[in-house]
Amino acid sequence: MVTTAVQVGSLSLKNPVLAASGTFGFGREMAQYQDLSRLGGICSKGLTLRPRAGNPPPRVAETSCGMLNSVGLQNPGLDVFLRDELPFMRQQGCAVIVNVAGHSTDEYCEMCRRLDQTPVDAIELNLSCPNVREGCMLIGSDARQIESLIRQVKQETRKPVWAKLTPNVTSIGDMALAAQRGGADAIVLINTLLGLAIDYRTRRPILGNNTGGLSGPAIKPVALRMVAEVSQMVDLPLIGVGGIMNGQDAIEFLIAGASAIEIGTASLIRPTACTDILEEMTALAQADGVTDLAEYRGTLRLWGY
Amino acid sequence: MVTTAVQVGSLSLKNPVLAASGTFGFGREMAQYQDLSRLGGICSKGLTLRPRAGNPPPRVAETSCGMLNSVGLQNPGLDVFLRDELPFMRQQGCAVIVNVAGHSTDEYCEMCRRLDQTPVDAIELNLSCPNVREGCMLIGSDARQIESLIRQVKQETRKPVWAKLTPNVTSIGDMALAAQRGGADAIVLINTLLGLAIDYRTRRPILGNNTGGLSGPAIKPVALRMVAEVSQMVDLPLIGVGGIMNGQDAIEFLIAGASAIEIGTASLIRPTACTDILEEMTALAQADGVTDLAEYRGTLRLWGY
Amino acid sequence: MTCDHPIEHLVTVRSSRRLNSQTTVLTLEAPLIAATAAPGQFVNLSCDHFLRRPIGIMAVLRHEGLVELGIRVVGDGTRELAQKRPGDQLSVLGPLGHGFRLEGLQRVITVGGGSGVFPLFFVQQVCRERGIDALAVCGYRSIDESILRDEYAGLGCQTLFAADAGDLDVAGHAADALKQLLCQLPPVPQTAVLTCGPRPMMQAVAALARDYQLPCQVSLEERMACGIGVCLVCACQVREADGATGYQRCCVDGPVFDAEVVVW
Amino acid sequence: MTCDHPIEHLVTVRSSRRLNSQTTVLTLEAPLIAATAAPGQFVNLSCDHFLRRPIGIMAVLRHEGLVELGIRVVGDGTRELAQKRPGDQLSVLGPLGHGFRLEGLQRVITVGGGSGVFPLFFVQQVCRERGIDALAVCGYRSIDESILRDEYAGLGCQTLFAADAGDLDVAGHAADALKQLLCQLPPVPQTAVLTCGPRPMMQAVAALARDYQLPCQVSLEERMACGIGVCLVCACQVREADGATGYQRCCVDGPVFDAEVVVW
Ligand SMILES: Cc1cc2nc3c(=O)[nH]c(=O)nc-3n(C[C@H](O)[C@H](O)[C@H](O)COP(=O)(O)OP(=O)(O)OC[C@H]3O[C@@H](n4cnc5c(N)ncnc54)[C@H](O)[C@@H]3O)c2cc1C
Ligand SMILES: Cc1cc2nc3c(=O)[nH]c(=O)nc-3n(C[C@H](O)[C@H](O)[C@H](O)COP(=O)(O)OP(=O)(O)OC[C@H]3O[C@@H](n4cnc5c(N)ncnc54)[C@H](O)[C@@H]3O)c2cc1C
Ligand SMILES: Cc1cc2nc3c(=O)[nH]c(=O)nc-3n(C[C@H](O)[C@H](O)[C@H](O)COP(=O)(O)O)c2cc1C
Ligand SMILES: Cc1cc2nc3c(=O)[nH]c(=O)nc-3n(C[C@H](O)[C@H](O)[C@H](O)COP(=O)(O)O)c2cc1C
Ligand code: FES
Ligand code: FES
Repeated sequence: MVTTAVQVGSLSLKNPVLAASGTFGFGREMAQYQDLSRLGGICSKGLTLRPRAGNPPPRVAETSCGMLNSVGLQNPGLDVFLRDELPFMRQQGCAVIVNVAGHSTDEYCEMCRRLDQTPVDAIELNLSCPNVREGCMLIGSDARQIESLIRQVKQETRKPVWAKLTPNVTSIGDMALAAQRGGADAIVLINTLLGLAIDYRTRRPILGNNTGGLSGPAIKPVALRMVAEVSQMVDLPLIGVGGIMNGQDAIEFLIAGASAIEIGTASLIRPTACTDILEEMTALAQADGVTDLAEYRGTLRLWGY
Repeated sequence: MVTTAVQVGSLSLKNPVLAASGTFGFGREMAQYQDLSRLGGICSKGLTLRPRAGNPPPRVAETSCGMLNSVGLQNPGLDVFLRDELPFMRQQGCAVIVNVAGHSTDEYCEMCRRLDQTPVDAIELNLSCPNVREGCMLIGSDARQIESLIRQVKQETRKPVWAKLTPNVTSIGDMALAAQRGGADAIVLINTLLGLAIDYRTRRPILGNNTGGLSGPAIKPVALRMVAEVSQMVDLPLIGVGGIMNGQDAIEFLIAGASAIEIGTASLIRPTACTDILEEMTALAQADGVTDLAEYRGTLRLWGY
Repeated sequence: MTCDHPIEHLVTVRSSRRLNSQTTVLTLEAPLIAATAAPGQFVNLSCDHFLRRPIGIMAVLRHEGLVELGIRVVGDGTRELAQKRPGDQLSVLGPLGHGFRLEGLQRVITVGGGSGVFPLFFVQQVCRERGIDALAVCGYRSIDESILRDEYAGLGCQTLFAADAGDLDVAGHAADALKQLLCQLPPVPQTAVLTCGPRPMMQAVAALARDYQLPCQVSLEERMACGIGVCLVCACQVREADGATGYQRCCVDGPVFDAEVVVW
Repeated sequence: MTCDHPIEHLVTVRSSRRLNSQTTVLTLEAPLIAATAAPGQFVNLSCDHFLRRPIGIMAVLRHEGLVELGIRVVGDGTRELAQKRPGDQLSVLGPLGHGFRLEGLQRVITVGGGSGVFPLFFVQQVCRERGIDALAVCGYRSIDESILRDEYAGLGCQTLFAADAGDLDVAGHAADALKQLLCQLPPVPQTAVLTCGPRPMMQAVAALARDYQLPCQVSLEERMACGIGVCLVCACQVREADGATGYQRCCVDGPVFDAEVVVW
């Protein structure tokens, strides 16, 4: 038997596998196909204070070993979420992480204040959505804004606050340090890379929003590098995301320094990806003689050091 | 018949297909397998003032739809290049672009001064190598340094100076604007994305240098986005690179705003990639009723504008 | 809530039948899908590319546990699928989506254009099983591009074939043929028009149905990823109850929508 | 200088022969490669993964235009290659690299470890063709993992099989067997030791050859991309003429190097 429980700061997870935001809805559809209580947790679709219609279609473009999406934070708004979705999520027997995005510091603060009163386990601040013009990625590309946003948000809630960072920056380490200074409880790496796909016949972008966020195995090397880089710079727990398709990928992120991992695009190709990957992780650990998944964390031995 | 000649600033190329730096050597090996006079030009392997041994092996890691390399600018140094390689390159009947990398502004300047006296067609400033500690990508991540470096280099040579930028930045547009202000004659987008691959059994990075540069189709959406983004911001000719594997990919870069394109990793999978891709481009143009490849340039029609 | 409802099926290709240079019917051994699929639903098929490919269900042979799919080659993914050979295996998600609503209908007119005739054939099959009177209109560019004509003719109901090129029953689009049909057709209560095909054709069909005060259901296409409602990439613009427009998911809220709510 | 020397070949698999659970010999129809390949050279094979896979040439049947490759499954790429069936096609670059130098040799001792016995078999084949006296040492973990024993035995020369497990001629590594052989072997001028296998084994073989003052050539392995010398990723550390160490390209400067220059 392999022990799977992990800690992300003060939050105990029964295992390190979380469903990433935006690729699992609010768990309702996925619950038809697998027992969600087997997961470590679910990150909700990104929420905004008010409902958002999202971007015009098409919203997806296939790329080599990946995809671009330009959903643009379509969501029913925080109120409807709290009323219609959270009770269901809460019943599934795994941790509930709420992914929030705001236009402004005020909006982030208001959402966190309201979430403080709810039975969610953690708040994942989306500082990284490449598909909306305002807030989000702009804030997430500026160390000072990251620090100040998190500091203010932390005044509003005692829930663990996770900062989900964008890879579209010159120095991910600087952003992570800023999040640490601001008081984040964990850092989630990475959101999507900003990309473009063109229909060469029509000479139009394939996506209705022109650009979109690149996800899937194509970005795994970038994500893994950022996790390893940040793990050498900050003392916070890290959550690794980006192109994880199987148990081996997931373990690589633990080795690079992640305490937990999130599965995004893989769930779109295979609805049971999260539970499958957890099984693969424990099988690999067993074959490796590793009795506790947490043992992998941060065991990467760099060359020449 | 499709007209293939293009202009990159003052430089006339017989067609828009260039061999990218680092994946074509100095053309010697490739000349065995194809007629290099069919190419628009060849970018030399990245050169430094003095010979460089490069990084310890392994220097390559396969990734999903791409690869990481950590060659680290192994090269014989400028002198040996000028003596042993340039004459051969010059004889091939296509443009010769010399890719140069320096530790410091002084080194870049000295190399450009010396190249000014040689029959090379253009100098490609490598401001973007992720595999060496000093200079290069550090300079290329800072708009002020880019501007000042190019301004100084331009004092040393009348050759066209191309700035090859790194994608590992928050705003590629700002870097391109800096290059324009400095006086660059063209902008080359993009070099590799910094990434990491881990051998999950040994818990070691696969690359001897730990991290490496991600290239290949995995990065095409990022490269295409950067070309389109920069083409809206600067007036300089752009050269598109990143994941081009076939004629359709190449034409997408022209549509996004590139005047010419470079083929990198594709040449490693298929030695004749450059000439094959040129043929595919003209065949597609013919099927499209396009009589001049230059007609594609910058014809991307964004949505909602 | 925590049932293990199997959604992913590893299925074997039973046979492959080429209809013309662009179209192939694949028969899959997929008993669970055959047992539960409803007309208008689709499956999401694995191929060598990163994303799955959504393909409507053309027919099921419930007793044999077989599912038929009509595939029109438009790019690399469909080319690869059309080249599958007996014995090949592929991963299939399905049945997916919200199909045509046949409950309470006494008569159905299916109006298909191009590869839209595939999923509507399944409607015809089910109408026969349920004793619903069904007529069919099929439109093509030309007789050369026409598909499933024998199959539709074999249904034994009134069937009109239209071709833009003028080389079939009616010269013109499927909507032109529908108009001709509606002119001569005695009205029957609880008649509905169900349509699938190119968007402009469906829009014309919906307008015509409206003129004749017939309810109309349309099957929309949108680029998809998951096919199961979790990623929100397959947004279709619809008019909500309150008159405002919003996005619904083509994959689970559709692909079949009431023509009335579609924002064309 | 602008010849169109064909380097990429689309070849068909003629046959596939499984040697044991981990090893397969693939026979490819590749007349141009068969015609020109020299022992120690390799080919770079396409597979479903992004990069090609370098595999040494095990033998050629020049008249039939066939090339044999011995493949040991260590990961996904070699697994896929080992599963190729007759009629399958693959893209092959080759013949590549700088093989063993046999010119002027009167006697050759090949020392192979594990899958290193594959490319050395080609050396034996060519020695026979050229009338060079050749002996062979093959080392394995155990008799179960041993490969090509019949083929080597069939060469008709003195052949020693070693196994760590002690269940073959000599108990121990290939280097132990080589030592035994060298002890009893009357010296012949122009004798060379050619070795291929795990690095520590080759290092031991090279040390032994040095002790016996025999020139030694070793075949190195390094991760590769192009295989043709343009990308510099396959760096091997060697001692240059001036005594300094530097990198050479495994793919074109090697894979065979004089043991003397190798920095172990
Ligand atoms: C609900 C539904 C039912 C469908 N039923 C059928 C059917 O029965 N028979 C049939 O031949 N085709 C059907 N299609 C269309 C079919 O999905 C596309 O033709 C196919 O995805 C194209 O893939 P490709 O790789 O050949 O083309 P490419 O253009 O290379 O595909 C690139 C990407 O765009 C997507 N894409 C391209 N065209 C479409 C499209 N029209 N709709 C959705 N995604 C698209 C692909 O899935 C892929 O992700 C249906 C589509 C939907 C949404
Ligand atoms: C010149 C040369 C000759 C070779 N000859 C043979 C032979 O005759 N028979 C044989 O079975 N094997 C041979 N090999 C080793 C063979 O290339 C590797 O076993 C194979 O590339 C592994 O691929 P994989 O996908 O199965 O493994 P993975 O580990 O999944 O491969 C991942 C990546 O690492 C590379 N890689 C992994 N191991 C090696 C290795 N040992 N050498 C080089 N690259 C590696 C792969 O090519 C790929 O790029 C040779 C290697 C070289 C360099
Ligand atoms: C369709 C889609 C929607 C997404 N929506 C969100 C979101 O609402 N909030 C967020 O923080 N990340 C969102 N993401 C990013 C993912 O959570 C994840 O960070 C990213 O896709 C990289 O991981 P992956 O390669 O495993 O998908 C979305 C990704 C996809 C593909
Ligand atoms: C093995 C290798 C070596 C490279 N060496 C250089 C170099 O010396 N100088 C440089 O500017 N770019 C170098 N590059 C980057 C390429 O020129 C190109 O910008 C990048 O690989 C993206 O294009 P691609 O996806 O077509 O390969 C190298 C790339 C590879 C794969
Ligand atoms: S395709 Fe994912 S929600 Fe419809
Ligand atoms: S593999 Fe490219 S130089 Fe050797």
